[in-house]
Amino acid sequence: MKTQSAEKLAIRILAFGIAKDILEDNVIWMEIKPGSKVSDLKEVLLEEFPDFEKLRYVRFAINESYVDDDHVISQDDEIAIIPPVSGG
Amino acid sequence: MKTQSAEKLAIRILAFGIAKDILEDNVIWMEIKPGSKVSDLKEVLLEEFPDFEKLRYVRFAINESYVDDDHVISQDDEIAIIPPVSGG
Amino acid sequence: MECQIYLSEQPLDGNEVFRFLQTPASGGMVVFTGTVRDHFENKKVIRLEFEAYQAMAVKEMERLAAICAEKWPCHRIAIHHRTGVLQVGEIPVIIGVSCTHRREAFAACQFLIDTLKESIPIWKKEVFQDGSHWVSAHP
Amino acid sequence: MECQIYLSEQPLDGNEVFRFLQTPASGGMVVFTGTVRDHFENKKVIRLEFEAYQAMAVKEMERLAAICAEKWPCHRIAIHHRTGVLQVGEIPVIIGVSCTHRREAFAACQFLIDTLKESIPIWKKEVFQDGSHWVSAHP
Repeated sequence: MKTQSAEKLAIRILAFGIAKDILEDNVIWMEIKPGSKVSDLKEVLLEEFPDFEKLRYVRFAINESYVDDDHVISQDDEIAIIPPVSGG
Repeated sequence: MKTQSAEKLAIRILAFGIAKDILEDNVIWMEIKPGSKVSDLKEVLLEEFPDFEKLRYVRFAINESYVDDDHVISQDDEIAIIPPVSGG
Repeated sequence: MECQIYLSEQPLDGNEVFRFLQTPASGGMVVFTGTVRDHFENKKVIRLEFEAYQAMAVKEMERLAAICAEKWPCHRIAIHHRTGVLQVGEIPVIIGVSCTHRREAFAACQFLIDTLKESIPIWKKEVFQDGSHWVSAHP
Repeated sequence: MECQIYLSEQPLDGNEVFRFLQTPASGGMVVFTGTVRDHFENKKVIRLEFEAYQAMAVKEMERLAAICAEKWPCHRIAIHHRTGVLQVGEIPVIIGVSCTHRREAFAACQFLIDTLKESIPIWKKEVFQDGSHWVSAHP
């Protein structure tokens, strides 16, 4: 019999700008259920780190491209939290 | 008894661009009646050099500023014909 | 359309942008240069710190140039952005476009800088005498 | 507002415009550069000849800069224009504006070049292989 945790994916999330300040690190590890969408990840993140609620928006990038909420996350994806950008 | 010509002002007119080509010189002299306006000068010029009719417009400058048709010309004015400009 | 994308800690070179943009067919070139201002809402700015998601930012800048070239007939597009610590008067960004006609070049250049500020994963922290903040992070 | 007006047969220097425009308060600088194109309505251009009513053109450029600074809060305005014979690829005009914000700088720069082309007493003759014409003279 498999344990609950064995069914989870360990994913690595990059953080930049104010997201790095909120997470107090430029990379964090999280466990998600296989088949989880970006929207699921966002929900968990907002729950654990309510400071994200204060931002203008929180977007996600997977493999260096913006993704929508319904994108399904894979183990090997490079996932990044994109807080409001301010280049230029 | 004064002659008609003694009552006239001899004025010097600068020409640039296509106006220079039409007049075949970069400066011409004309005689105008005292009290003549820019509109009077324009009329005489168009009569003598009908090629000016073909231009998009003909403006005049006096003492290095654009003037309207009702501007009265003085003997000492620096008068210039300004054909359609095309700087830049 | 050819494009030149730079994202690095090295100082930007307006001359290089200019030389890159010139083609014999290009009647109009428009170059926007951003500089670090000495104040923000009446507060004195000490310095700016730029951070980028390097690989994604470069990809997004290339994508932005391609979108721009679909909207306007651009001959060349340069997008140069700097990262790291910048002092007042230094140049974080130079964007240049060359087109046959000037109107297209103005429109394209303005589109590039407006969209860059909305979509490229680069973040800027303004440092004041009494603190700092990530620009535009909050509503 | 400070302005820098040049009208001469000497080649124009984009670097000088750029250096002039920079102030610590100016977050945005927009520079328009015109170049002599190699074609006009499918005809090959050999060279351009620019003629100016020198004294009046300088006066009008100064007036134009003043009008622009009334419309937008400009820190610096540069209007550099060349006269004489120019080959393809050479630069007849550079116009630059620095402002606190980029939107104003774009609008002001576009106004300056648009109005310069309508009102400054400078004339350009395009020389083709089989003739020449004064640009925009006829309807």
